[in-house]
Amino acid sequence: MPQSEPILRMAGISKSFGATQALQDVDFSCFTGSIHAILGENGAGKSTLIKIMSGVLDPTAGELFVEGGLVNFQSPTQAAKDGVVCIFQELSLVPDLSVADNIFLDSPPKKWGLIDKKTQREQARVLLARIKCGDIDPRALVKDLSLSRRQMVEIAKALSKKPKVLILDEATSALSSQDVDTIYGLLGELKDEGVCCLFISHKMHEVERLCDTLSVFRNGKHIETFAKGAKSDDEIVKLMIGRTVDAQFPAKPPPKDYETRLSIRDLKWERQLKGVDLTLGRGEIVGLGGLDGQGQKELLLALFGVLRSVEGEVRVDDQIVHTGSPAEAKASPTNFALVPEDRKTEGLMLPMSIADNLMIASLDKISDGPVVSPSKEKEAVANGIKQLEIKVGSPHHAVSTLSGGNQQKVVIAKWLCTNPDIVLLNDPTRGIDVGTKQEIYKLIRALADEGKSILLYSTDYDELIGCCDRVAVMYDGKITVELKGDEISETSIVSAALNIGDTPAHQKPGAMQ
Amino acid sequence: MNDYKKSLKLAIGQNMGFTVATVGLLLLWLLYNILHPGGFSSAVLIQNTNESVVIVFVAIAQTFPILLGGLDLSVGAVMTLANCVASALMSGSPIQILIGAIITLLTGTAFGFLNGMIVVYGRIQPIIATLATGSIAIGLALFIRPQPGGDVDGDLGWALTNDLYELVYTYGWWDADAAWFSPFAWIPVPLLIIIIVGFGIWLPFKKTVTGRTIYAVGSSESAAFMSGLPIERAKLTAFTMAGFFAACGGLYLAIQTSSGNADMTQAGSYTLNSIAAVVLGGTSLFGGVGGAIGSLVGALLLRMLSFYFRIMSIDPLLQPLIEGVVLLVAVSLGALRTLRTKNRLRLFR
Amino acid sequence: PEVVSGPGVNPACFSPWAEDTKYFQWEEREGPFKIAVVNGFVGNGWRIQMVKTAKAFAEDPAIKDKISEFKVVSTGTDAAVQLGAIEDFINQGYDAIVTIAVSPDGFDRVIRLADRNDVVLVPFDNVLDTDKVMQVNEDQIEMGRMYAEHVLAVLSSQGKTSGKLLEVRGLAGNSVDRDRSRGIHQVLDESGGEWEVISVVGNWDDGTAKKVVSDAIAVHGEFDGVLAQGGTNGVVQALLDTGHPMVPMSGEAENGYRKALAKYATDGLKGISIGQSPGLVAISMKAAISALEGNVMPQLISVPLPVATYDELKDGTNYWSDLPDNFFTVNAFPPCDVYISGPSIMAQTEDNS
Amino acid sequence: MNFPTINISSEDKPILIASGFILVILLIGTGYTLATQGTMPLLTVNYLLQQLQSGAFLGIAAAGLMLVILHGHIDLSIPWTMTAAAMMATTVGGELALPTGLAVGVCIGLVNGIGVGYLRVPSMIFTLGLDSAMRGLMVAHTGGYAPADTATPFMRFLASGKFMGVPMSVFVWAFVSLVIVFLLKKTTFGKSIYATGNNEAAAYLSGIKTRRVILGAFVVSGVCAALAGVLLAGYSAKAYQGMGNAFLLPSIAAVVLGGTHILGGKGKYIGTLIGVVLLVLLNSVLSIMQMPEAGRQVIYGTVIITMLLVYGRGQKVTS
Ligand SMILES: Nc1ncnc2c1ncn2[C@@H]1O[C@H](COP(=O)(O)OP(=O)(O)OP(=O)(O)O)[C@@H](O)[C@H]1O
Ligand SMILES: Nc1ncnc2c1ncn2[C@@H]1O[C@H](COP(=O)(O)OP(=O)(O)OP(=O)(O)O)[C@@H](O)[C@H]1O
Ligand SMILES: [Mg+2]
Ligand SMILES: [Mg+2]
Repeated sequence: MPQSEPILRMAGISKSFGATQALQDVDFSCFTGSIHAILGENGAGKSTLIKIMSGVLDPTAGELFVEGGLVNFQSPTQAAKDGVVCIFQELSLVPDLSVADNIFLDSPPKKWGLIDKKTQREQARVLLARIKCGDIDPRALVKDLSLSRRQMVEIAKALSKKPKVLILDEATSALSSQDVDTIYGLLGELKDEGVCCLFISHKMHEVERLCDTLSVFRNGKHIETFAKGAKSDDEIVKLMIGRTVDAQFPAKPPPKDYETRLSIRDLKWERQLKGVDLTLGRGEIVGLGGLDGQGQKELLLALFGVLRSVEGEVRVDDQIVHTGSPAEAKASPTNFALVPEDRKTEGLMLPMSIADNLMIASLDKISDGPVVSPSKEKEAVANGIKQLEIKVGSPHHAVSTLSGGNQQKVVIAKWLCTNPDIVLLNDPTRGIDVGTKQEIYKLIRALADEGKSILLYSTDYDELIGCCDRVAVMYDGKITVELKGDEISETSIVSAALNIGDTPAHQKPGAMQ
Repeated sequence: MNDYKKSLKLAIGQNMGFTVATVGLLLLWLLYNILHPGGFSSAVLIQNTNESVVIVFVAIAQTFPILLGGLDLSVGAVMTLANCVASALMSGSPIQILIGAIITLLTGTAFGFLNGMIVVYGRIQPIIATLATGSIAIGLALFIRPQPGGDVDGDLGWALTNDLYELVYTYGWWDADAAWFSPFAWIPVPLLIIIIVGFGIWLPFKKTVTGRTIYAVGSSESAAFMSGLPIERAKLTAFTMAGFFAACGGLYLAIQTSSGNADMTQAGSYTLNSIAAVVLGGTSLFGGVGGAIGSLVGALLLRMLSFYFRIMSIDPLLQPLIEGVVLLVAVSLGALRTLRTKNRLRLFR
Repeated sequence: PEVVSGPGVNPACFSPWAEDTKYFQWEEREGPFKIAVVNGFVGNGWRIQMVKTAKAFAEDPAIKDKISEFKVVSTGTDAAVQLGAIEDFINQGYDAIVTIAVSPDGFDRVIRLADRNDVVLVPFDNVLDTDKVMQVNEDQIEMGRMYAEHVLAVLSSQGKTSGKLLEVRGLAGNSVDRDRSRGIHQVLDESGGEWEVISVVGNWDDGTAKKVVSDAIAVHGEFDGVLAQGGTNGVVQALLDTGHPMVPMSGEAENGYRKALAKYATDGLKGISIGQSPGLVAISMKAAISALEGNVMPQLISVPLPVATYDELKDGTNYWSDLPDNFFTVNAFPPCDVYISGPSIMAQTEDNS
Repeated sequence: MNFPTINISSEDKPILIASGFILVILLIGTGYTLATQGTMPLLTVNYLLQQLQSGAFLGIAAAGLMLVILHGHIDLSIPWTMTAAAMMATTVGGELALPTGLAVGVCIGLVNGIGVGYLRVPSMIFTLGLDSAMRGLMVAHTGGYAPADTATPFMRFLASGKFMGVPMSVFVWAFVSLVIVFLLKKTTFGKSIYATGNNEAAAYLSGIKTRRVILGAFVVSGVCAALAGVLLAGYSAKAYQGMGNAFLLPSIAAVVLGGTHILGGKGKYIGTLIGVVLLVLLNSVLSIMQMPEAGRQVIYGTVIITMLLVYGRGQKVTS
């Protein structure tokens, strides 16, 4: 480790939200020309830490030094002036403004005191080209971009501020692997230029590939900082969650032939689905892989009745079904459940109580006719909380008071209350810590063992490899390759995702023209 | 060239509501002039613009809070308050009149600023805060003008509500019959006022960071905050601007009618019409999308409707019904897009 | 128009407001004429009846031949729109425009325009504070005076020369409300009696009037008389429902109020009914045509107040016990040859449109 | 009535403060009458019952509106829903009067619900359009058919009659209140309303038929407004154009003063109830004090702002 003056130093920083102590007496330093990972469970205080660094939050106590000087940031803009720039976990892009507007949102190039749109556009083009996103039109509206493109814009926006300390808070969670590679390259360049990158991620392999220094946080405390390679993965995980995790993934049953429950034939929708064929067996876990935006999400939404004018045939238990809405999809005969992509906007009613959120999909099960039965409700809520071991003070607290991982558990539990047959999971472990992830994997396997069928979309290869009985890889709105048993490996998934022809697996006929 | 075309296509695609409204307005206006016995004349244009100035200003005023994702239910009342203030002050020497006009505009602006303060520092939802302050504005207007009246300088009223010829002629700035002047002499003064005040302030304003922040806040307040934008300043400015433009409307109404009238129903209908105009002009009630020029078009569209009752023979007792149904249909046209949305999740915002 | 000296044509119908009322004369021109009625707000019964009266009168054989085009528009409460509509009709070459102004002020521009284009502009009902146009109205101050005179007369016949009166006012800020109230208070002041007057605002609206009158009774106890200028059905209902004794009162000319007067007069509801007539529009149209024909016209035309007291009511003549409450009874003006009675306009069955 | 026991949470704060304010208004009014007449009529049962009676119309309209506001929507068609229901009720007359009025409410609610829920036109603008369309329809109706406008005896009984000394309209209001409380607290419809109001996308993805829930809320609002209109006609003994105009802004204000969040998702019915009582008393006391319209408007606005400021300012957006 370079032992010069740290570019950024925190001394005795504490932060509390009401009763919650998010950070407690944290000392932390980072140095120029380094990529520094910050690790920790959900709710460990990572985001809070960097919000304080970047002027979003005021610390309750403690001091912050940048390049040796004491600073007191009142806003992200001030922090950016001193070279501390953050890419936040929740995107900070304005959907209705153009890409160029967003990149230069708070400090646009000006002419005669007014924003100079033309210069702004050209500068945006240059920046986008630098991160190999020349295909993004600076005039396009951000809301018209896919999530991964938006994250790239977010990165361009950060770069436009010429950062000395660049903070990425799970900024790669939604990126496609191609873009991730670009970012890795970029971070390498920045490191060589002497920029300090702080990198928060729950994906261990990213951390391993990129970072040179690691800091672990737990329960709002800074536990330890060490150089890469100084500790084994198991040791790191132990530091993070305070206990050892034996096997991350539950054991898979041996490959076998499953009785088909769901079969999809030639499913088409707009330009995103171009004829998907897929089957799903009783008790089977099928993974959906591929680069981001190849139609995986649309496939799940189409099955769940969210998309309109879907063509093709969907059979459940050999019966042709048509789901016109989630209400129909969750009812028999389909009995679908969908854990959506974004729990905050699509999964939860944040200000409402945990109990209400748990019950909202299964109101018919706790009511007599239109009238809710309080006793049934109480029982069902208790069951749901117990089944997923959700850590709640009281089921009547607002769900927004829970940590991210527990919120995600509420979303899953909500659907388990409906007793579904087919569970559609859209990246259920995004932004979730190792410990919780492990619980969710166990749960998924347990559900499969109960005879439920599971379709799991994930951006994490490890997850597909570790969890699934079969992996279907999508490319350009079609399933191009299906991998089974031992065929499921990182190389096979990646090459299938990139649609490189030399996969050993079952090439679907007609998949490549 | 190709890039220019692409830009245009993008701009149209990104402003569909505005484009449709503008094309619709142009068609309706052409047809109106064809049907009108005195169509395509300066007199008709003067009449059309005169009738529209106030609602245009009030609609522009309403645009700012709506872009912010809020709503200002006090614009009509502030317009009325300004109207009453102007009716009390706008007479005497030119200097006195000028000072009167400035005080009028300041009153509205200050009231808008007050709205902004309540919204920003009181953290009360704009819709309900302005519902209450609207009441206060009407109360103050009634204090100033318990009965309609006042005498605003008549020459001023005449000069500003006619074409340039009359303006120049009334004040004798130069020879109104001069040959060089005749190509411009027909231009209605109210049209110029709308263009100069409306566009002159709006277009530059949109290009300031504060202006852009208003859009950003309407689109995603948390993103705006995270990006370090001056949110509070933007909110204060938006409501202050609303007050200012509402006052412009009130001032013009005072000039146009040479009087002030603290009419509560009229204030209410201006407020509601302003919202309708903003929406017709392609601005989203959720904020972040649209603009004052759209509101101008929307306000003109709204007025256009009543123009037609005067050139066509329609049973007078059916006119209100037709007016209501046309408004209903017009706002439901946006639903066509909804029905074409293939991903239902996109419907929720 | 030219200002000329009187007397004007047909003074029985177009009677000048006062002795010093000016007279106007327009150049005579060939008929038939294009006439427009520019109404303001339309969402109340009176306005609807007015619009129907205008339509019916335009079809009246007496003037039908004199009208080549006739249009009625309602502009809502927005002054700018009403001014715009008038200006539009001027631009369209109409000969005369009859209007109910939404505000007593602010018509300077259209008056100038009308003069330039030789268009006859006739405001009525809500008249303008100007003497530059020919206008038609009933005398609102006089109406207020008669309200109060009647109530005081009944009270004094009962031996009361002082006491507690309830005044139910109309829409705040409206000149009609102001004038009627002024008339009422003039008389009360002149009477020399000790009158304690409680004023409540009923907005000329039955529901509001009933509520505020009930409140006033609950708070102030009994009144000796009620001086209402609208919403009179609500006032009567309030008296009935609170068990307040029937006292002399004043009010408008809706059929419902006259029915109540006829029914409860013996219980003490010795009321007077004077109304602003929707038929004013007919007289205004007639005046406009007369002016266009080159006749000398008074600047301000006073239409006689259609008074009926409780003892003058006759079923089928000046009220109709079997017809709805909301229409306005008084509409016939014999000196003007205008005979459009309330029932014939408002109680017609749907076929003579 | 089975209202929940009050334990002080952020949701209950507005309710307590508003209740306190009601006392203040009564005290001020009593102070005034004591000073001017030496009596205290405001504290008599008679006066208070009378306020409840005339408050019932506002109360019923506000009760329905609350369901719409819980969705973050608004119903601006209340004035002409009231008027149209009342006018149609008296036109039809007889035993069918009340059902006709309510049917008008259902129809208007359905149209609003389809426009807002299914076509997804912003409620602010759709209900405004329907309001003017209804006004137009009533103008055409009056102009074309000269409808009967006298309230039927049953309407009059419901609005002005008394049972055991208590005005019937108070019972009607209480009944409506019970129904609304039941709907909100005990039924799946109620839970769906809060869920949809908080996050429609999440509710939709949870299999709730959010469009129908929205439709339902608008229908309830329409029916409540219609009932209020029919009662108001019974109270004034007749139906007339524009009779609902005075009810729109107060009903919005009452709902919000009662602590319901204007953006939806949060609020208790009892708050609305108290909000209505507050506004009715405020109006009555101002009227008793013969406050001129100008002062009345200023006081009205100031009271709303002050109370909302006292309720505690909303959350600042930080993330
Ligand atoms: N605005 C807030 N109000 C109240 N509590 C908060 C707030 N923000 C964070 N917290 C709490 O502070 C703690 C730390 O949260 P933080 O967001 O820093 O966790 P994190 O390490 O970033 O977790 P994750 O990996 O899920 O992003 C958590 O218990 C969280 O619930
Ligand atoms: N959640 C929604 N929000 C808005 N519009 C929708 C929604 N779902 C469907 N629609 C639209 O409503 C129309 C009817 O769609 P669809 O056939 O899916 O519903 P439905 O089955 O008739 O409704 P329901 O299930 O409520 O009876 C379609 O035009 C569709 O675009
Ligand atoms: Mg975090
Ligand atoms: Mg269906």
